[in-house]
Amino acid sequence: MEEKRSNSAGGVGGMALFALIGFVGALVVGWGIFPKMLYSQKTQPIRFSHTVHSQLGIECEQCHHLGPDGRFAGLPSTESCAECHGEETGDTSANGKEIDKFVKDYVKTGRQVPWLVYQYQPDNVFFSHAAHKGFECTKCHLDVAKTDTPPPYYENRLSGYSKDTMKMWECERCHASMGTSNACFVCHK
Amino acid sequence: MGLDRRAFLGLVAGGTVGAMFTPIPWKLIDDASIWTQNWPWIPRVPKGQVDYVATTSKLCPAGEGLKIMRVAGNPILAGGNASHPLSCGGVSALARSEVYMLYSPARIKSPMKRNGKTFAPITWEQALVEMAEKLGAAKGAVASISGDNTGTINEVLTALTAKLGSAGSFMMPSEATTAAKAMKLMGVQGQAGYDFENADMVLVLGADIFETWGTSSRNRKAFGANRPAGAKPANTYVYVGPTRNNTAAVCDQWVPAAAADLGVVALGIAWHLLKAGATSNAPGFDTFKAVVNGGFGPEDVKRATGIAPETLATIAKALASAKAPLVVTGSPFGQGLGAAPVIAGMSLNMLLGRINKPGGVSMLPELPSVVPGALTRAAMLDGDLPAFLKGVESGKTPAPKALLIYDANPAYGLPEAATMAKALEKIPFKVSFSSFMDETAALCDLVLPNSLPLERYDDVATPYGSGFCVYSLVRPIQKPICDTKTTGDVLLGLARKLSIDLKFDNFQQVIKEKVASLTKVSGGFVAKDVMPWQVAAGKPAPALVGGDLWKALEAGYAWTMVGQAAQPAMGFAAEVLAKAVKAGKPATATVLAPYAQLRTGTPVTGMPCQDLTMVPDTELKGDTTFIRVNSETAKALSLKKGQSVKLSGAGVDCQAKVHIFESVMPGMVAAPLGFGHTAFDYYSQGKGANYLSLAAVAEEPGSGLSMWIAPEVKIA
Amino acid sequence: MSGQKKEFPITWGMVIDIDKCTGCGACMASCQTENNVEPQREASNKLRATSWMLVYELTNDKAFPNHDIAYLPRPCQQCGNPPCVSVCPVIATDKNENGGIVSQVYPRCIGCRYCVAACPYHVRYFGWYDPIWPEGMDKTLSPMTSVRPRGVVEKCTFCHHRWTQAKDAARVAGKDPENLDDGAYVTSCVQNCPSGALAFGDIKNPKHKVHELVKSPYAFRLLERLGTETQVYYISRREWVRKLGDNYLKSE
Amino acid sequence: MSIIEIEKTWYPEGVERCSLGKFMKWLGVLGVVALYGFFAMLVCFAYGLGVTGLDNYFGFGLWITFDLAVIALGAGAFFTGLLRYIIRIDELKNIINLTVIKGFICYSGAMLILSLDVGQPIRSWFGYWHPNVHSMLTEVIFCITCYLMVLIIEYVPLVLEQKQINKIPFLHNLAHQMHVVMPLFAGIGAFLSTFHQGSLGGMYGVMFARPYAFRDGFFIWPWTFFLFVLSAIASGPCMTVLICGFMEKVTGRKLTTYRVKSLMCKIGGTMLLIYTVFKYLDTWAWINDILPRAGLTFDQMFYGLIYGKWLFFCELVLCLIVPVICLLTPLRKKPFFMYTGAILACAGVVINRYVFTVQALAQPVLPFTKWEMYAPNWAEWATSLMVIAYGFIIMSLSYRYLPIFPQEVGLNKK
Repeated sequence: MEEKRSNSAGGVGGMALFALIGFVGALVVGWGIFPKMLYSQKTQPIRFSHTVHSQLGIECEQCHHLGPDGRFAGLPSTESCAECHGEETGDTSANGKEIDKFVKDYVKTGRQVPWLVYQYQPDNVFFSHAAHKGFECTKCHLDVAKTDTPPPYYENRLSGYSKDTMKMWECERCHASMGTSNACFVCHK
Repeated sequence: MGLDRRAFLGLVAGGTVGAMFTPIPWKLIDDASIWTQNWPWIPRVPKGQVDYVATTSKLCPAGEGLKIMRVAGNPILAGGNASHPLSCGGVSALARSEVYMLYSPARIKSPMKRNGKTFAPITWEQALVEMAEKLGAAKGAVASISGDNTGTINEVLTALTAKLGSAGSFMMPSEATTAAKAMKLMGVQGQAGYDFENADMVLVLGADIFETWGTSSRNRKAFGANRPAGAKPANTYVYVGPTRNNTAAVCDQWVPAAAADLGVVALGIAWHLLKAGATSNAPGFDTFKAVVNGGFGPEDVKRATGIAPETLATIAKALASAKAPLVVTGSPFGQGLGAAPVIAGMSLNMLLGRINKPGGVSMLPELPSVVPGALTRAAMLDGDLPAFLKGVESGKTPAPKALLIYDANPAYGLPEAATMAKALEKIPFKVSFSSFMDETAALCDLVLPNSLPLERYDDVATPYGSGFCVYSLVRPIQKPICDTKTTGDVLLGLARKLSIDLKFDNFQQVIKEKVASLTKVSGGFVAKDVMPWQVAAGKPAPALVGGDLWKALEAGYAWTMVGQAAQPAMGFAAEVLAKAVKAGKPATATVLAPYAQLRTGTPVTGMPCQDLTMVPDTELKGDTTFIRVNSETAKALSLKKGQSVKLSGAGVDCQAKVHIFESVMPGMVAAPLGFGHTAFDYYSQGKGANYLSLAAVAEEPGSGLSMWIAPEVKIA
Repeated sequence: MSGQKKEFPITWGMVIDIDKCTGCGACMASCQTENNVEPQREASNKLRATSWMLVYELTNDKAFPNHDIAYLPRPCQQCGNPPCVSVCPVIATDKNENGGIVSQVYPRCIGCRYCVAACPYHVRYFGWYDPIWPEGMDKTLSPMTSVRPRGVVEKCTFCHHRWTQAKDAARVAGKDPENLDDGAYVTSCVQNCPSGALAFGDIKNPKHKVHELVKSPYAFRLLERLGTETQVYYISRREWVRKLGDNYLKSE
Repeated sequence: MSIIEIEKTWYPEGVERCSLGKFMKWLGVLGVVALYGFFAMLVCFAYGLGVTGLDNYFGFGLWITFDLAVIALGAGAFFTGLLRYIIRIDELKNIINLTVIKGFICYSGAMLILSLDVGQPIRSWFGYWHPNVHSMLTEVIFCITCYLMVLIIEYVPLVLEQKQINKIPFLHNLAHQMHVVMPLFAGIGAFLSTFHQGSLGGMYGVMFARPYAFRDGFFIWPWTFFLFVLSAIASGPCMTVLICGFMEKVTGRKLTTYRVKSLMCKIGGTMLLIYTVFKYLDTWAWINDILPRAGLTFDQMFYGLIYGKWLFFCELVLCLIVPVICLLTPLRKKPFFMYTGAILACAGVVINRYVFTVQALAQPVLPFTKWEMYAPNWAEWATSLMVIAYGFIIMSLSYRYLPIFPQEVGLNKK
């Protein structure tokens, strides 16, 4: 009986100490490690250099433009890339190798490049580029124009979406500030 | 020991509390719920540039022009093409299926050769060699069946058959077969074309013009166009037939009459017209008059059909007083009608002076054929497939050594299924070009899958019922998904192997040539701003700029031509009527009144995957189909609602459940067609029964044509 | 309690001429594929089958030969005062956008089916199982609408995606996306109906055909006396058909 | 000390309990049922609700009926709590514990079923994060979850009073403190519970396009809101008595005095009387106002056998008038009448919840649609049974090890 009480007394102190340790530990894990663990990192199938192309004076709109019906054409097809990169160059420079890889794997096989699009919205979201023409692309998109190597693509291991996919509250905030409707079907389909 | 336990508890407690102040629980809860909208096993929708291309529906007999929506080059949706005269923006449930049927589970993935009970895949080369050898051996006794009423492919098929020594080139029986026979007997050439657009009073004898008869989508558009919603209709439609089917449902009047009595009704109306002084200088008028007055007075008709004299009198008056009356005759289920009723119906048009008039009937000329040695459509339609196969079965006709089956499913789509199957068994070597594993393909020795319409070049030339000559293009808008080939190419390749010269190397050339030939036809034009019926009504036809025709067709416009071929005078063929149309006693036995609907597909397509949803549970419930009788008949046969019954006829039994439906004539048993497939996929297989198999084939006196318009059935 | 009608400058409405409907089912076929509804193997259990657009067979309940039938296509009625919206606990369905189309947001829906219970028109369908397409057929899915996982409620949206497309087209053409021409935006069923029995447009816009049609003496709406204020109108010159649009006491 | 001996030391002070073996058998049986239900539950989660008998006509079925019934009968907890702690009817302390446990069982069970019933359980928290304040169901989600916590808080001290646990000073004090603040929770509980009992009724009353269920009301609350509250607090106490009586039958020991039970029944009966009055008024208004307005007649609300009028009369006569008489007249002194009354009262509420859930949906509002049938299938039955089994298990354990019945010792003195 005696011993038990003393035990409990000391125990309570120890308990508090360990509790503190647990508390701090949790914070470290939660803020430090967890966010990294949540996303898997992927690299683009082809190391496409936007800088090289923009230095050649190619306008963004040449590859990324609106269709006649106002729908965004999105990414250029293998065919349109092949207009310039139709044949293997045999060039041994890093870029040259990458080009040949593209030609070999996609132009020759006629496949489309499975680009990882940082901003793709879920299927259930409708986004009209025509309606947002007034804005700078970089207001929502990563500014890849100045990248020689495309930035890594982070995929949420749980939800499967890109880390850069704009969250609904962000869309809503901007719509609200612009006085645009936030009705469900303005964006959802 | 106690200490440790508590320490641990502390650690856990602290950790838990701490975690609450980190993103872990909250982010996880959020992402988990986001995961539920992105489940990996739920298909993603395709991304890519959207565009629209035009083609024509080949699966649907109505031949609608289509606008196909594509994403990144892949077809997604088939919609109506507003600028196509046979669509005017509308599509049937069947035409809508053109896209997704590309991936139908019933598709045949590659050429196959029978070995024993099953099939083994083979290469196209092997297939050609095999076929060349077998057909070479079968020379002189090669027959062919085509289910395609409108394609130039028939020219290649029949030419090849002829060169191999034809034992007959047949077309699957349809409205066109009957009509062709009737026209032949009336001494005219060409295909009867009905100008609904300009008619203001239409008497429909049997024909399900808004569902299965002819250019049904265009018919409906023409019907609707003159009926502004909620306002007084600018046209009148009267339907005569055994049930209030989809057509009768929207007609201004339904006159119940047995399918067997359509001729009687027509002549009954003729009696009134003649009495009112209608006359004609066409050959055989006097005999006709004699026949009509001889046995088709109001009382005779009443006795035979139960139709009150005043009913027909009113209709006759309405026809006579209408500006542009039109009489159209056909089978309530799209086949099996004799020639006589069509003649009888047509004679009404003659009495009313409706031949080659706006809103009337014109005998549309055939488009020039391009393959040397090919049969004309008229010649093909003249063949009588059921009679032929019955002959083969009974041994009266020698069985052909080889049979080529294109776009046809005779093992399912013909009456007296049992007999026909036996006949097919007697033919040693059978080749099917079907795209789907249908009942016939399952019987064949070689199956050489045809690419689907969206994967091949093909064409649609003046479908039966069209009021004008029309030609539209079917073109490949996607690479074949399976290892299939355009049958046209296969046949031409085969011809080369057998060193038979058919003038063409591939089917696309044939089509190109066909199109080129159209530019030489005078009066032809591309329907863009001016539609053919407007021309029929007197608007000048625009000139055809030859060079652009192919482009125009590719863009989804149709080549059309109005007016009829130069004709010898059309005769009444009264002697045929005298023999075939009898105002006798009404049938005492129970008569089957089948009805067909495009949503259940054709014998060739089977049940389109999406269409089961469209079938009401009064037609199919679980795996049982329903027959429809009215309460009077039900009482007479002591049938209860929902009761399971067995129907017997032509030596075949079919299961069914009973649905009480008052809009069926007494003594009639309405039964849906298009069910009871034994082949195809899980969307078609084992769903209900094939009531067409209950129909026994009889020979029509006077015309000798096979008919099965009003089969008797036993119900137990 | 039954709330008030929600008014919007644009009111998309459908007018269905029952006297022209042959009941062929082309509208249903158009809807299914347009909106990525799976092809259902066993669709004869109508209590489980999903068909945003559904054709009902109406009868005057008389015996032969006085019997008559009519076909009534039934999309979502897009009620001006929707019974389904106020009951949703998570705002997965709402009527808050110009045009008055009742929205249904699948990623928000928790699948409680309260809206299914509240809707007297049975336009709401629940995902009882995950949707399955035959192998390869998912390549023909439309990008305009999303695929629903099991466990959420779905319904006709008047092909809302076609409206957004029409607005985009207008923007590019420099036209006013809020004032579309008649026919610039029509639903899939309306576009493909072979009989032209269906009409669609802005009921409030005098330049649109439906604006006049809804005033027809033969026009009626389903269950008007419940105060749902639907945006789908039916037209029939047959009185018995119009009578079937609502419940009436013997005395009425 | 053998396990048998140790186990004995866990019993409440001075009571007898059946042998451990016997108890284990009892638990075993219940366990089997529960496991079967659990299996059904997993099937539902794995394949979706297609495995149930529900369909697009009957989005609500056995599960919702079960939930509503269970929650109504569980209402004894908050109401008795209210009377005991706020109104201070001291005598009720002898049965309050039982009502708390019953409440806990009913609500946790209902929650379990609800998580099954929603198509996307992982999203259920949306009810909090994206609430639609106009939806009665939102109110239900709020109140039920909150009230479940209250019930837990009320249940915990009972657990802590277990002989062995109570030896730990910290927990002993904790239990004591909690008892002190119990009136507060009783108050909160009463508030929450009243509200969601009401909003459950409101759920149906607001369906203005479903004439069978629709009701006018006061401010935003349809009459069903108040009727559901009344019927719940009427049947709740009766249910408690039934459970108590049942336990006495099973254990063969007296657990409370007849006086207490009788008092509970009197309370229930009184509430039932009030409910009856309003229910009749409501029904009258429904038949003579709501239905005619919708162009429908009373007869059109019934069909065939399962949807026949007999149910209606069962609910409104057999299960209202009769129990009121049994429970509010001297008849109550006779156990037979008291229990019959209690049973009928509870049955009436169950019928009421059933017709509002199923018949309201079966009744065809569109003139060209017809009555449809609904039959729950194995998956729904199994899961519902699981919850019942779960309830029995909790109750058995609590009875065996917790001092629920203050009077037990005294009443069972040899």
